[in-house]
Amino acid sequence: MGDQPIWITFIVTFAIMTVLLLSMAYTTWYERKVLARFQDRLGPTRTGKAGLMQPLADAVKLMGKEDLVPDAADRNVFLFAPLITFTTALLSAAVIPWGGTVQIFGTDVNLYPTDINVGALFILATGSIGVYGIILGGWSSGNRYSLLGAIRSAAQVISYELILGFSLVGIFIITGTMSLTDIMFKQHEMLSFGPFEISNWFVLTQPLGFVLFVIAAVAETNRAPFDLPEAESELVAGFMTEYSAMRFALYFLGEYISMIIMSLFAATLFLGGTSGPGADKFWGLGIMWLVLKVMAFLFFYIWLRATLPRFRFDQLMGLAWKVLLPLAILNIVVTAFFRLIGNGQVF
Amino acid sequence: MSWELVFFAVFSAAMLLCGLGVVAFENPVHSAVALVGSFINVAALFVMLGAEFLGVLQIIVYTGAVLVLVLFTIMLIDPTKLPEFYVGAPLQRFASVVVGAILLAEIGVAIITRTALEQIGPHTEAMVQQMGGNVQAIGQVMLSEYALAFEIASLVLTVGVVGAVVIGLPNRMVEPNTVTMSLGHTRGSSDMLAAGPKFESPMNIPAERYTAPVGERTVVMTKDPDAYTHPGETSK
Amino acid sequence: MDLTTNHFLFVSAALFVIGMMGVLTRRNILIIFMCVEMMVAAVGITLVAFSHETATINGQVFFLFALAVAAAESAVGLAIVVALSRQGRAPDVEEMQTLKN
Amino acid sequence: MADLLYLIPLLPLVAFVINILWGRSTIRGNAHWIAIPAAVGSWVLSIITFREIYTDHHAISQRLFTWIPAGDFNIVVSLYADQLTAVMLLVVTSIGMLVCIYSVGYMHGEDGYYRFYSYIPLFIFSMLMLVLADNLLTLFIFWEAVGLCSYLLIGYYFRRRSAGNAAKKAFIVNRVGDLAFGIGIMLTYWTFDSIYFHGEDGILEKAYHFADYGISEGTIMAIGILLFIGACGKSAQFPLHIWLPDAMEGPTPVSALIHAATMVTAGIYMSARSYTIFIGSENAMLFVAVIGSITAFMAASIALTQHDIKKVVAYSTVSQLGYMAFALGTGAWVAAIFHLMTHAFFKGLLFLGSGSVIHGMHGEQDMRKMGGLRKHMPITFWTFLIGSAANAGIFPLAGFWSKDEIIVGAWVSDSHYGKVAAIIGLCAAFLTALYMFRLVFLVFFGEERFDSHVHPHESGPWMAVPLVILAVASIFVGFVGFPPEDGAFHEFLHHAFEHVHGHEVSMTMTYTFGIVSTVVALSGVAVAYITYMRKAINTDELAERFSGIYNFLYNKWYVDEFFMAAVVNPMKDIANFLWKVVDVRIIDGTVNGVGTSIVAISARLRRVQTGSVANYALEIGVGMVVLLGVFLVAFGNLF
Repeated sequence: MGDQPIWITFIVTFAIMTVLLLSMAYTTWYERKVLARFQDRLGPTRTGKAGLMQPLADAVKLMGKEDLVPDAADRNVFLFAPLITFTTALLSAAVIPWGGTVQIFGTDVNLYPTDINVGALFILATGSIGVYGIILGGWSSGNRYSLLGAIRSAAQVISYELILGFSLVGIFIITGTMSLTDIMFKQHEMLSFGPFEISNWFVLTQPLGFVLFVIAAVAETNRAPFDLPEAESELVAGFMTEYSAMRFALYFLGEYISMIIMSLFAATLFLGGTSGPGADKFWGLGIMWLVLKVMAFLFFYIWLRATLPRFRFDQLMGLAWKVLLPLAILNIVVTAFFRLIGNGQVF
Repeated sequence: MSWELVFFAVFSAAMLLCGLGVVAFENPVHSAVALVGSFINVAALFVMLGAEFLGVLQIIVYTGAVLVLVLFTIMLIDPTKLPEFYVGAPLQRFASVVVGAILLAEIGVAIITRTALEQIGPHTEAMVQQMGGNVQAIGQVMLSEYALAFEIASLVLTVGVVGAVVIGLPNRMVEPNTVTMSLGHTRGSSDMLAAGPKFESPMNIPAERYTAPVGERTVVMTKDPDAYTHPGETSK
Repeated sequence: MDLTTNHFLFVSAALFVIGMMGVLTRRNILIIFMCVEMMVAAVGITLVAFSHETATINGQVFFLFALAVAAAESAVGLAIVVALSRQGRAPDVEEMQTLKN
Repeated sequence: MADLLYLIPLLPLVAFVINILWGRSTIRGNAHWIAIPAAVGSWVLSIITFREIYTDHHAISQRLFTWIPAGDFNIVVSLYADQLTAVMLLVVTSIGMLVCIYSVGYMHGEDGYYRFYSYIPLFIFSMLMLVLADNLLTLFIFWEAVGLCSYLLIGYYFRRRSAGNAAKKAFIVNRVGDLAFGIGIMLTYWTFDSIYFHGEDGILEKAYHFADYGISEGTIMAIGILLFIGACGKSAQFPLHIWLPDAMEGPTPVSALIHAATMVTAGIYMSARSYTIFIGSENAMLFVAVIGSITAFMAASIALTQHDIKKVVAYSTVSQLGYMAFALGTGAWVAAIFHLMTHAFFKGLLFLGSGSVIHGMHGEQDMRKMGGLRKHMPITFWTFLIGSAANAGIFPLAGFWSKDEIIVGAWVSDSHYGKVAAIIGLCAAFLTALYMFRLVFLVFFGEERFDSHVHPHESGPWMAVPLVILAVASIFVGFVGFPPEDGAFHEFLHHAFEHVHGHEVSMTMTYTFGIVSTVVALSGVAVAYITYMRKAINTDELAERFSGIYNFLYNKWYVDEFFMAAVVNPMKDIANFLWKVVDVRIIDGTVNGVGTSIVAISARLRRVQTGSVANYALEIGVGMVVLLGVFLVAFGNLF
C-alpha cells in the first residue's frame, strides 16, 4: 500500500466502474434466470445465447420510452430523486478494496480507489444518503401509494441502518480500525488449530454479527422479504409508481448496485474479501475469490426473494427494535468482553 | 491558487447556497433537501480539516437519521395546515435582518483582528497518524479525558429518547374514559323520543343520571337529554 | 493565497447567520428546527477549524458531544411537533403563546 | 493491657449502640442483659489496668487516631491512664456496674426501659473517655457528652413538665461553666502552645515551670480560675450548684451514678488533673478554697430544712463536693481524690438506699410522710445507716478518714485561709451529722406517718445486693488511707502528683483532729437524736422563732431567686426587645419591603414577556450582538 500517481487511480476507478455497471446489468439477467429456476421456468432465452443479450435489450427499451411527469408531482424533486439513489450507490464502491498493492507491468498499482480511515462508516453514510432518493421520489410523485412507500422506507431505513452499523462494531473492536483494506487484510492471516489452518474470516469469530449484518443488508436494499417500500401487491410498486423510462431504470439499477455493493461489503468484512487459496500468490485469483463470494451472496438474495413472503410493517419494526437491536448490543458486549480477556485486562 | 482553495470554494459556496435555500424555500420538504445538501458540504469541509470521522458522522447522524426523521414528520403533517411563511410582526422581520447583519459584521471583525494561537497541541497530523488515525485519536481523548462528559452525553440521549417517547405517546391525547348514553334519544338519531322522553325509556334506570363502571371506563346513562352532557365529566 | 483557518471561520459565520435569520424570520417550527441544526453545524465548523489550527483533538470531541445533544434535542422537538399534529394544531410558532403574560 | 485500654470505654459504647438501635423493637425488657455484661467487662478490665499501674508505677497510654490534623496543630485521640485515672476508672466502673444491677429492680416495667439502659452505658462510656483523655480538648468533648447524658437522664420522665425543666436547667447552668471552661482551654493553648497534659511540652510541666517560659503569674491565675469556674458548673459549686437538687427529677439510680458518684466529680477530677496550674497561682488556690468552703457550709445548712429525702441527699452531695473543692484549694490534692472515692461509695449507697425507700413507699419522697420504716425494710435501714454514718464522718467508716484528712490538710496549709476553711469544714461536719441523722430518724424511726394504703416492703435482691456491697465498701474503703497521710492510697497517688510537696503532719495533730471531728460528728448525731427522737425540741416552734433564718435556709439561700432576678429576667427583656422591635419591625420590615417592591417592579416587567418564541429568539440574538460588541471593544479589537 502506498502512494501512486493520480492517473493510475483514475484507471483503477474507471475499471472498477466499468465492471460494476456491467455486472449490475447482468445481475438482472442472473436474477431472472435463477428466479426462473426456482419457479421451474427457463427465464429469458430468446435474446442472444441463453438470453445473454436481454439486459441490453431492456436498456434500449427503457431509454426509448417517454419520461412522464405527473401533474401533481413536485417537478424538480421528482426529476432529481432517482439520481440520488443511483449516484450514492455507485459512490460506495470508492472504498471497497479488490486487493492490495500489486505489480502490473512493473508499476505499483493499488487495487482500490481509496483507502480512508473510516471506510466502513463511509459506506453506511452513502447508504443513508441513498434513502433520500426513495423518500423524495415517493413524496414528490403526488400519489398516496408513493407517499406511503416513502414513509415506510424512512422508518425502515432508520431502523435497519442502526442494526447495520451495530453489527459491524464487533469487527471494529477486534481489528481496532474502520479501514476496509485493513480489515480485509486482517482476515488474510491464518489461524492454526494444531495441524489445521483456516483463514481468520470474521464470519467465524463474529457469527452473530454476520447474521445481523445480512438481515440488515437485505432490509437496507429494500429487497424481499423487506421490500415494503415498493411492495407491488399492496402499494403498486410504492415510491416507483409514477416513474417511467430511464428514471425508473435508475431506481432499478440503483437497487441492483446496492445489492452488489452490500455483497462486496459483506464479503470484505466477514468473508475475508480476496482471501482464498492462492490469493497471496496472484492477485487475479484474489479478485476471482471475491467475485465468487459476491455471486454466492447475490444468489442468497435471490433465494430469499424466491422463498420468503413479505413481512408486515409492524413485524418489520418489531424485528428490528425488539430482536435485532438487543442481539446486536449483546454481540458488542460479548466481543468487547473477549477483547478485554485477550488484552489480559480481565483475568 | 491551490487545488485545496478551489475545493474549499466549491464546497463552501454550495454549503451557503443550500443554507440560503433552507431559509428561502417555502416548501418544508425543499428546505429539508437543501439542508441535506448543506450538511453534505459541511461534512466535506470537515474532511478538508482532517476530521473525517466527524464528516462521516455528520452525514450518518444528521442526514441519515435526524433529517430523515424531519422528513418523516413533515410527511405526517397535513400540508393544508402549514403556517405562513414569515412571522407576523414586520418590526420583528426588520430587526432580525439588522441583528443578523450586525452580528455578521462583528464576527468578521473578530476573525480579521484575531491573533492565531501560538501553542500547538499534542495531536499534530503525524501524531494522529501514529495513533492509527482520526477515529482512534478521538476515541482515546473522548474515553479518557472526557469519559465523564461521554457518560453524561449518553444520559442526555437516554433522557431525550424517553422524553420523546412520552411526548409522542398517543395516550397523551384526550381519550375520554367516560361514555355517556342518553336514553332519551332513539338510537342513531338526534331527535327525542316522540312520547315523553322521561317515561318511555327503553331501559329502566334508578335515577335521572346513572353512573356505572364498565371495566376501566365509566358509562353514564341519562333519561333526560338535557343531562346528556355535563361539563367536566367527559375527559376524566 | 493559501487556505487558512480564517476562511473556514468566515464560512462558518456566514452559515451561522443564515441559520439565525431562518430562526428569527420563519414561522414553521420544522424550518426553525432545521435552521437550529444548521447553526450547530456552523459552530461545528468553527470548533473543528480551531482544533485543526491548534493541533488538538478536543474541538472535534466537543462537536461530537454537541452532535449527541442535538440528536437528543431533535428527538424531543420532533416528538413535540408530532404531538401537535395529533391534536390537529399547526406547527406554528405564533400559535404557541402560552408563556404570554 | 496497654493495647486493650480502648476496650474499657468501647464495651459500654457497644452496649449503647445495640440498645439504642434494637432496644425499642427487639430487646425491650431485656436491655439490661446487654448493659450489665458490658459494665462488668469494663469493671474487670479496669481492675486489671489498676493492678498493672499499681505494680509497675508507670502510666499507660494508647494512641487511637488523629482526630483533627491541621498543619502543626494535631488533635490526637489517645487514652492515658496514670494513677489518678486508675482510681477514677475503678470508681466509675464499680458504681456504674452496681447501678446497672440495681436498676434492674428499680426501673422494672418503666416506659422506655431500653432508653435507660442505652443512656447509662453511653454515660459510662463518656465518663471513661473523660477520665482517660490525655488532652484538654478530648476531655472537653466528653465533658459535654456526660452533660448530654445527664440531660437525657434527668429528663427521662420527659412527660413530666418538671423533669423537662430540670433537664433544661441542668444543661443551661452547665453552659455557664462550660463557657468559662472553653475560654480557659483556649487561653491554655494560647499560653502553653499545647493542650496535652503530659510529656515534656505538656501543660503540667510548662505550668510548673511557668516562669522559665516567660509566662506571667496573672495568666496562670486567669487560667486556673477559668478552669475552676468550668468545674463549678459540673461539680455544682456555689453559685452554680442550683441545677443539682433539681436534677433529682431523674430516676434515683441516675442520681446515684451521675449526680453523686461520678459526673459531678468530673470538675474535681479536672482540677486535680491540671493541678500544677493551681499550684502556680496562690490566688487561684484561694478562689477555689473560698468557693469550696462556702459551698460546703451553705449546702449543709440548706439540707437541714429540706423535707424531700432525695433533696437532702442532693444537698449533702453539694456539700461534700464543696469539701473536695476546698481540699483542692488548700493543696490537699490526695485528700480531695481520697474523699472523692469514699464519697462515691457512701453517697452512691445513700442514693440507692433512698431509692429503695422511695421504691418501697411507692414513690413517696416526703420524709414527713415516712417513719418507722426500720421494721419494714431492714436491709435498707442497716445499709442506709452505714452510709449515713460514713457521710457524717463517724469513726472508723470511710467518710471519717477522708474528711478528717481534708480538715487537717486545710489546717496545715500555707494559705492564710486554710485555718478558716478548716473551721468552716468542722462546722459543716457538725451540720452534716445533724441532717444525716435527722434523715435517718425521720425515715426509719418513730411512728409510722404514711397513709394507710401504703404498705412499705423490702426491695428485691436486684436492689438489695448492690446496697450490701456498697455498704461493705463504705465501711472498709477508708482503710486504704490508713494510716492518715501515709497510707497505701497516698503512696499510690503520690506518683500522679509528683510536683506536690506535702507538709509533714505530726501524729499528735492527726490524732487531735481525729478526736475533734469525731466529737463534732457525734454531737451532731446527739442533737439530731434529742430533736427528732426524743422530741425535746419542737422544730416547728424553732422555725417560727427564727423564721428569718429558717426561710432563708428553706428557700435555699435565695440563689435561684437571685439568678431569676439578675440573669433570667433581664435576658427575657432583651429577647423580647429583639423579637418585638428588631425582628418584627426592622428585619421583617426589610424582608417584606423587598418582596413588595419586587412585586411592584415585576408587575411592570411582566409586559416584556410576549409569549412569542420568535421575539425571545430575537432577544437572544440582540443579547449576543451586544455581548460580542462589548468584547470587541473591551479587548481592543475594534477601536
